Amino acid sequence: MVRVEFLGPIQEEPLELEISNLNQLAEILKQDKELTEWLGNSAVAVNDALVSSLDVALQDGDKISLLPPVCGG
Amino acid sequence: MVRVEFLGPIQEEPLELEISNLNQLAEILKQDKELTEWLGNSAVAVNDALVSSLDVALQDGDKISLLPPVCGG
Amino acid sequence: MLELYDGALNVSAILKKWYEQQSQGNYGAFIPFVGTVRDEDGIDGLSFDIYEPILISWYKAWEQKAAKKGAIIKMAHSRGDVMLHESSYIAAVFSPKRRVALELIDEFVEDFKANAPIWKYDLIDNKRVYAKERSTAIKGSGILGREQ
Amino acid sequence: MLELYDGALNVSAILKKWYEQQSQGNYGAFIPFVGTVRDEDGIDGLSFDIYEPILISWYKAWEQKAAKKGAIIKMAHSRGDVMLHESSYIAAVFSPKRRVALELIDEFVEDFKANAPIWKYDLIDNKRVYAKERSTAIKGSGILGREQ
Repeated sequence: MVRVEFLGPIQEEPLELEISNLNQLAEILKQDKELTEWLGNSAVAVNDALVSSLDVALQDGDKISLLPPVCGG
Repeated sequence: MVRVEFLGPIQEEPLELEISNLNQLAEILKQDKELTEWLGNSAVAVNDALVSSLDVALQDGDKISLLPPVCGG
Repeated sequence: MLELYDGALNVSAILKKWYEQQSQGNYGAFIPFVGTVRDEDGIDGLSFDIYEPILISWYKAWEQKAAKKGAIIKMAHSRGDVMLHESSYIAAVFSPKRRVALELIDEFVEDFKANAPIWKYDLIDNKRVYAKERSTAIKGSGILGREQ
Repeated sequence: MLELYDGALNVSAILKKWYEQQSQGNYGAFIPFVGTVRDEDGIDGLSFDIYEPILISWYKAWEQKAAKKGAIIKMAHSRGDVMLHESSYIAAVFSPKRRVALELIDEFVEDFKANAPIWKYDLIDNKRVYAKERSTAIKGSGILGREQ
């Protein structure tokens, strides 16, 4: 089981999913119309480390975060 | 009569000279061996405005300042 | 040091503290950048969400980058609401020499704006409205949206 | 505003005053640069001479340059002796937007170093030694030394 969290302005509750890689996550999230606008502009972190490709194996207990466009300061 | 002042580290007393242009000033100051090192690296102001050439006519009462290399801060 | 505060920053107190902390550190140049909420577009203020785990790792990477140049950094940021003319952000660099400090503060602030995991909302009529147009996608964003 | 002080600057008090003076000015970015005397080359401190008439005109030209970009500047500098780890110089920019502030503070500090009529001396064994090697000839210098 991995946990998926949506940060900042993304109005979605966390998900608990039985997946083993980020390609599976992409397939699942693309089913959610509310998320369409966010998938193309959000960064992805696995266990709080940003990743730059979907070729990442997931372990039971991993935390995935979606980070939409930022504006600090 | 114009007054010539030497600023910062130049250890010279002010001069009162009967001159009508900066070329005359250059001729006079070149006679002073103590000033040789400063003439080549000092800026010149007439009445507190920096000038960029010697083609400046002087009036009675003008103040000329020599500004050696600076280092504020 | 990274400091997060609820609400507006006490800018003068923070600058005083940082300056005094480094007073014997032999840093010839100290440059803070202070960000203040502007009265524009009819907003009442701004509000911020911060994701701390990634902000902390972003900040630690910057500490190491600064250390390689003999410099140190400091940062303070607000969580939650900050009203007009209050300040929400201070970044600072201390370095032995001025050129390093002038260049680092610019890079540090720009990278902060582009990549620090902080989200900004306009406060309008007691609502929080995501500042979408002023926001920037973090480097490497969009991998979940690509066609497979 | 240009402020000259005898001896070291009270940095925290000056920054607090400037920040509060501009608190309702709707400036989104405030960047001070603080210069502090470093312990190096066995000096006990630094000492400064200032020629005020030309410093003031140099500063006024900078005020106008900043105003064209919607920004304002401030500066404080010490006269006379400033000891190790004390500060002798603060320059600051307030501007609506950060890019203008980041670029102006860099230009302002560099032009100050190159052209402001201030002379620096090392304090060594109770003597004032002109900091010749670190000094820069003002733009347009040398006209009196040229061959006619």
